[in-house]
Amino acid sequence: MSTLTILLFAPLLSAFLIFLITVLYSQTKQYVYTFLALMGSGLSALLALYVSYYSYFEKQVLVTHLFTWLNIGDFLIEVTLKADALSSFMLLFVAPVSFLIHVYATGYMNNDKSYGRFFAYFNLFVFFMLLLVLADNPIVMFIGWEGVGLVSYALIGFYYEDVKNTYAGNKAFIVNRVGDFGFLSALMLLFLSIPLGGFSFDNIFLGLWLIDSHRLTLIAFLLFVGAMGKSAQIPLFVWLPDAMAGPTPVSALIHAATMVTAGVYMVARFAPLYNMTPDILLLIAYVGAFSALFAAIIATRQYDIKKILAYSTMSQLGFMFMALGVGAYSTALFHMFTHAFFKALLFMAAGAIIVAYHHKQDIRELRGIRASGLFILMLIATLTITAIPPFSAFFSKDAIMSALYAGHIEIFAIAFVTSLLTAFYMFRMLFVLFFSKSEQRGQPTRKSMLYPMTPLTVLCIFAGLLNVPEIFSGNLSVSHWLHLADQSFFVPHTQEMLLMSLNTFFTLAVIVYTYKKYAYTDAIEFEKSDGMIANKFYIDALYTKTVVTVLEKLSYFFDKKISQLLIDGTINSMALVYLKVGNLFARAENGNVRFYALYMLIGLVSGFVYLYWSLRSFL
Amino acid sequence: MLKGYMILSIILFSIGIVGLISRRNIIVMYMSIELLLNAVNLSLIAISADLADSSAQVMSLIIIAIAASEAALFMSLFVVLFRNRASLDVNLFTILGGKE
Amino acid sequence: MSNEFIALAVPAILLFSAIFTLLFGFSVHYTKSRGYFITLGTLFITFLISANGIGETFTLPVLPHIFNSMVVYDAFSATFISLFLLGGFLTLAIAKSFVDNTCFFTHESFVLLLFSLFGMVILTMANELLTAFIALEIASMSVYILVGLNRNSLRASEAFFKYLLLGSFAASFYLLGMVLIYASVKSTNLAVIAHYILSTNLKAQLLVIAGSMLIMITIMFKIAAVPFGAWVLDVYEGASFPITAYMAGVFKIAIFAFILRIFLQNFIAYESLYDPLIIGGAMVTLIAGSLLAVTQNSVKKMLAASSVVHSGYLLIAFASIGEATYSATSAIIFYLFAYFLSAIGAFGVLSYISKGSDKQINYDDLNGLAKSRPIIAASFTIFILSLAGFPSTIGFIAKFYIFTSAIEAGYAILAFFGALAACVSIYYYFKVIGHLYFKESGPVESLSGEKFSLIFIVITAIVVLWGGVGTSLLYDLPGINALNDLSRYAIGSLSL
Amino acid sequence: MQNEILFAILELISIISSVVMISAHRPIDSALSFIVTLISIAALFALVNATFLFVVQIIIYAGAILSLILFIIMFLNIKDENLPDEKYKNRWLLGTSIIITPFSLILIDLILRSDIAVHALRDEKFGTIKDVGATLFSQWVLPFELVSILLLVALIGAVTLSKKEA
Amino acid sequence: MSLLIFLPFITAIFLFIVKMPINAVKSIYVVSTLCVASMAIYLYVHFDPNASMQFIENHSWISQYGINYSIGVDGVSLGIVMMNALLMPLIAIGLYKQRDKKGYWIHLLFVQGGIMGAALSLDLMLFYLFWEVMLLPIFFMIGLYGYGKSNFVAIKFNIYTIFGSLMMLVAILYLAVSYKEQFGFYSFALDDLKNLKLTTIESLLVFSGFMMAFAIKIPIFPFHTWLSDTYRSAPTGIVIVMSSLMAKLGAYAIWRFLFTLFDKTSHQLAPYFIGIGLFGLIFFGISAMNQTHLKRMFALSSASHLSLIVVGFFVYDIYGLVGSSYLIISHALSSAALFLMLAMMYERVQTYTIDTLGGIAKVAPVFALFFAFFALSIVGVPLTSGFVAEVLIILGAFEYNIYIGFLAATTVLIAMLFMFKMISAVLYGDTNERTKNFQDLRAHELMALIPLALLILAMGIFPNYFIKNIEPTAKTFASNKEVSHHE
Repeated sequence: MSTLTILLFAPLLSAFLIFLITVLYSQTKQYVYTFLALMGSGLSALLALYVSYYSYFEKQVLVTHLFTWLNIGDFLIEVTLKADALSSFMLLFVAPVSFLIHVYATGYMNNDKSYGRFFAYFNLFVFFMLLLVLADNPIVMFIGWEGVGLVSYALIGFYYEDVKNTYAGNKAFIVNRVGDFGFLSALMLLFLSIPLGGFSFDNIFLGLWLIDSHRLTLIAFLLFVGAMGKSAQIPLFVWLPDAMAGPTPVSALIHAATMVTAGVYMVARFAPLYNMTPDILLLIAYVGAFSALFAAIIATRQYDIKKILAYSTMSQLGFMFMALGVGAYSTALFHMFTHAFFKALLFMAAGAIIVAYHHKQDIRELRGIRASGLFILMLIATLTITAIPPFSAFFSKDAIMSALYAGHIEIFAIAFVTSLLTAFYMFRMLFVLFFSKSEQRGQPTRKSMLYPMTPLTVLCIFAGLLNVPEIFSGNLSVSHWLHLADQSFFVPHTQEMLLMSLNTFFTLAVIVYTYKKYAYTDAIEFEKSDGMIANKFYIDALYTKTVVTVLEKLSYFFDKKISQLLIDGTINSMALVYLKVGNLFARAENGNVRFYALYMLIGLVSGFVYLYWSLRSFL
Repeated sequence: MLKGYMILSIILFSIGIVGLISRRNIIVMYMSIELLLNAVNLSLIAISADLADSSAQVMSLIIIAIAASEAALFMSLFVVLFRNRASLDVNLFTILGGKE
Repeated sequence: MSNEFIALAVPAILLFSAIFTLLFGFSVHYTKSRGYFITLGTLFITFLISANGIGETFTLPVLPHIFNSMVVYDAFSATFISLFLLGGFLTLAIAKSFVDNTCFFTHESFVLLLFSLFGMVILTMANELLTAFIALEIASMSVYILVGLNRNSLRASEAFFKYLLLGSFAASFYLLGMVLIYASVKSTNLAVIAHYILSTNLKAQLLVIAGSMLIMITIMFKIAAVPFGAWVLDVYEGASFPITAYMAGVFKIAIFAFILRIFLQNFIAYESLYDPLIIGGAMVTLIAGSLLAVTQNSVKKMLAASSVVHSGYLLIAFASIGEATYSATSAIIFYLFAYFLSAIGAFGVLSYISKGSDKQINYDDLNGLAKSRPIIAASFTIFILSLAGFPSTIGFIAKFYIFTSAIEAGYAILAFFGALAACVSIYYYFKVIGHLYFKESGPVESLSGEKFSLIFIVITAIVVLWGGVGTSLLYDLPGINALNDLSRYAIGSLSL
Repeated sequence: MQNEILFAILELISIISSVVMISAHRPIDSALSFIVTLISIAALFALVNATFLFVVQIIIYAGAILSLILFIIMFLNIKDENLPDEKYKNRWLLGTSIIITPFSLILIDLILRSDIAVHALRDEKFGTIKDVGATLFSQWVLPFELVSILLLVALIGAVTLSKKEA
Repeated sequence: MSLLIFLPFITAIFLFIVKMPINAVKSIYVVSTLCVASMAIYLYVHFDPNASMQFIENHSWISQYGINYSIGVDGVSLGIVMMNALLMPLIAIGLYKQRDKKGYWIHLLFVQGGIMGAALSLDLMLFYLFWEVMLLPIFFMIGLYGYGKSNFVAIKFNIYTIFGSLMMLVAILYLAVSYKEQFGFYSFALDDLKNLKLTTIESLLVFSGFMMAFAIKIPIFPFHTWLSDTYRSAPTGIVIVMSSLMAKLGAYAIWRFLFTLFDKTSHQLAPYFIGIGLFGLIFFGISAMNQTHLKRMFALSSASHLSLIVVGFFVYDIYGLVGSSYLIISHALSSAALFLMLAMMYERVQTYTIDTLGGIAKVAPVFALFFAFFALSIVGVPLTSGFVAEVLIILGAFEYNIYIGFLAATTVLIAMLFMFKMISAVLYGDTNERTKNFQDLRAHELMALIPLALLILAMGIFPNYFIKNIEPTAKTFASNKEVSHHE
């Protein structure tokens, strides 16, 4: 049993045990589940820290070969776990954040009647996420990739008594699968294009240069389609806001910290490939930019606390893709790293608010809540997301900004606007919630929910130190550790400084403006809730119109018109015609013996005529 | 001569067939059948004469006997039918056949 | 033990038994069951005697000096005689309950049955046109009368009338054909005719061709090929069940025995001339039979119409005789065997259900039979499946041979056509099964169980199954192979 | 020559009378004209010296069978109103004649084309009862015997069918 | 190995003759099918992946026509045999409390024997025999134990399929006769017939004769209209047989007969069949979307997957072939389980209509879990066997042609269109009058479902273990392709 094996299978085992107990004995006490759930995720969190440590300091790559999954022809898929720098980096935040959210969830889900089921899914999710991260070939990665989607589906529809929730889950899974369609197609093409045997990442990258560039572009694009689906980028983002139907810990874990970032991870994983397809990189950057902007715009008109956060997630993911698009892979990853913390924290705080205030989620109804602890947490997280120095996201976002500045100024412009918008909508939410004339009191927040927030808060503040740029005499240790095929770009220090200050200045200005507008005012009440922005630019409606309705019409047409009317109708009418002819023919059989004799005569005569005709040559 | 006989035989045969099919009276139909047999006999006798061999005459004799046996059956048929139906119209004997 | 004695024994015993029964019928000691068993016994004995002769190839002119070579006893006739004697035996055996329940089945019926079999025996052995004709007339006339036996029934008398009238009409074609042939050949002996055909040019054979055509038409009438078989529905409907079975199964065998002999020995030279006609006839027969069968409401008429379809299948094989003589002929023999077993079984079941009444059995009369009489229903199903040519029954093997011979002869299109007809036949046959099993019955009538008939129905059913899967793995029992061998010997004995 | 003229006359008589037979409305008329046909056919037999058959034809056909038919017609006491009302009789006759014409023509054509006549010389014995009898019992024993069975069958049938109900 | 075929027959006949209480019938059924299953497992264990045809038995049957009783198994038929052997006892275990009619079980035994025979036959006539014979019990079961207009449906189904079979019969006979013309004697053995030389037209016609039978049985696109009605009317046992075994047998037969006999023609026609298959894949999937009757929906879903199987076969490379074979097995397991569960559901709520269901997950979580699992395994989520199969087929399709590949890959989307909606509507939501007393799975039902679930998982997680038995056979076929391409 290697470390990686335990790391991977501990959550699976606990999921399995929890599941078994749920099925076999429904009266089980809650603490049994709690124990099992925390054991699973805790163990893998610990081991993940160990592995990252090992990787960071020892520069070693842990590899565990489990078994051969498939070996047909040249298609050799080994299930091998591999913790290289990139994987270890992912592990570093995925497993611990998962653990923290687990702890949080024990509080959040307290006394829920499906407590066991929840943690079974949760641990299963962790398993798939770890599999995704640790996979050393794309097929196994794809299994984890689909697996997280699947569990996400189950968790979104966790409160299945309300069918709408399950529809949200369906939507999430279906949209994700559209992405997976691209991902899978890309993998197949990739495999077929690579002449070498084996299909591990290393082999793929070795064989890349042999691939025809058009083909490579196609592959890169399709891979990115997969990433779009998972990371909720335009146009496959529609599922993410709806996915907030799940319990808040789910949103925190899956739709903020881990799963949605898988797309970023995947693109980073395929960095060598993308470096060979600059067109697609540019596309990624643009898609990221527009997604970010788009989400930020929508978020300014959202009232559901979780939806605001969802759009902000999408927006942040857009930032990451922008970074990826300009080839700043480790920067993107680093932003993902910090994002995991602050977004998890935001969601946890939001969840705490929701629990405390009777499951209300609309910020207009939640105005004026009084909870100082939560406020502080929320404030720190919000400051982080708006990239106010010295919070961690400042470092990560700034790196992105400067990379963009160096590469594509127009994208930089978009990013800049977006980051201002981010400040606007985040603080809008904060001010509406906490700065209001009215006053609400909720139940106190449970300890088990508060405690896990503490380390996250700390990380929010200090995680940036891990990758301090040179400008602050840092050494970019994470980037060095990751050792990705980053494209190098250069921004003079002065310009970079200028950018930072500009950024910070404008952000602060926006915050002030927001404060003016929303704090202790009723501005939120006067916002139009039916405009283009509030309706998410009618994208959902558009999809319904074009895809869903068309499919339903098509389904009706295929089944009723083609199958039943055309084909079956033809067959039935053939039978009917046959019967009709039979009846007609039966008339000839009229019982009159003279007619029978006449038929005989006709047969006789025609026989003789034929005979005469065929004998004509002899006559 | 032989050919003449045979042609006559064919003509009579055809007339017999026409009578059988065209008439609704069952007795006439029967007589048409007898005409068919007679037509055949005519040919046989002609062949016999042509060959100067009496085999064909024997055959003809046998055919007459067969005709006689058919006659017996037809007679009883008339009786049965007339007893049951009081008619000799062929068109009326259609309870079989057709669709019920 | 195939000597002249055996050759004469079979017809002689039949004749003797017929006359004995006729006379015995007037005696006070006569009871119906005695008459029945005398007849049955006669059939059984004659079957055993003739079955002795099958399985080897031989040819034996019977008393050539006295009979002037007009009859010949060979493996061919022995095979066919055994076949239809067995058929007659089974028909009669299954009809026991029918015989017991009806009053018109008097001793004359047994006599006529025996006479008709006698006629068939002679027909099969006949080597001369006029003899064959007389034998055919003996057989047909007996059957005409058997059809009309129930003289109080309007249906029966009408069927008798139609059959008699059309039969006589058709017979006259035979005579005309015979005369035309005689006019050319100056003889009616088949061997002489064959020699004539081989030794002269076509110009001298014009009348022979026309004559053979006329003879063929009579035969087509007898086997109910469209358009000469319009009578078959009415007559089958009017006749009582055992007689219908007898006509459909047994009589057809005798007819085919003759047609095969005459075609194989004499007219095979005209095969290329005839083939289009026969193919056309086969197609028309298949189409018309299928069309008729689907529209019938009465099971009996459906079976009658389907017997037209079966004639169509036989014609397919018949058309193939020229190109694939051996396989087509043995296909015909096998098919006849298969068809007579299935048809006798099916009609037998119907007669068993009808309990001797004149009632027409409609589809609805079969409802729920599977519940009240599962064994009868199962046997009936087997017969129906065999008629439909479903695998694992003898009917399938028969169709298999037919199609194979057709393809071998190069008429794949005919096989295709036959397959289509078989597909249609699934509809009307499975409708029967559907009614047997899927429909609830009304008030269940208790059927008075006549064990004797039942046993034979079941035995026939088992034979039908065995004929479909029977293998030579079990060496003691003759399987499909054995029947094939039989037909090979039979054909071998014809001087081809 | 004389024979040819006789043949032509008899031919005409037989054809005309048979046409009358099939077209007469009342069966009794048909029967009577059928007798004419039969007698003319008998005369045609005689024309080729088939004396025995001439006699048989007269006795059995014209005498026995036709008498039987007449007897039946009278026995059944068929009145005119019992006769089928054959409205379309002539159409049928015409139609069937047209249909059958090809058949007849083809056969006649074939007969004319084929070379069947032998023109063997007839000796005096030809057609006499002795000659026919000798042939019958030397060569045609079997059919002869079979015919007896056929007659027996017909007899049984006739008796069985026309029997009154027991 | 003949015992595999004939034990069911013998048991069926025994049950038919001997009168006994219904429970004894069921027990004997279970014992008999378990015997078959254990024999099949024995076969599997002793199967040598690298040998081609094995466990061959050969006896003369109709010697004049060279028809032999000749059976054997290779990597392709092994899957069908195993499925047939494994599913049959599970049907009985799962439905133990239902179906108190003796005939039901007898007919199922006949079906088992028939399918087994057809899967093992190496002689075309023998194959045809079994192929047809299994129709009969199906016909009876639909008529006797079916729902709705079962009588009509049974006859329609029968005519439909027999039409195909008869076309095949003519084709088979044509082959045999051609063989006789070329080699001087009749033979129906597959091994002999593949040496035939046919003209292009001939092989095209004969090929279509065969294909007609298979296409109807599978069914592929225009021949599918019997499908939904039949599935709807048929009793569960038969639906399972049809979707899991019979249809698969049709697909299997494509490989076994068409590819063996008409190597070249198959290749020439492959694009068309791939086209039809892809069209069917999408067509059926989309058709299924609006279905409200669960059985109809799954019928169309099966058809969709079967079309994919056809695509996999006709792309004719090792991935496609293996993938399709694997999908045959995998889909057999999933659909069998689903239909079993539908029967269990019907027993409880007396309905198949989606609209009348809902909230089952609330009252019967275990049921819901299994149901969802099997539904997802049909969709082909990772870790289930369907995923492996679909990946391979898609891979094969991509290798054939990139556009074909994309279309084949839509399979990951198609099944979801209806499956998730269905799951939501059936399992989730709140309970209603019908479903509020929905009883969770009973022990015997679990006993039937757990093996299926485990097998699906095992095949999804460790596919290599299972595929190694198929691969060598597929390899020989795929290498044949190379040869014939070079010709």
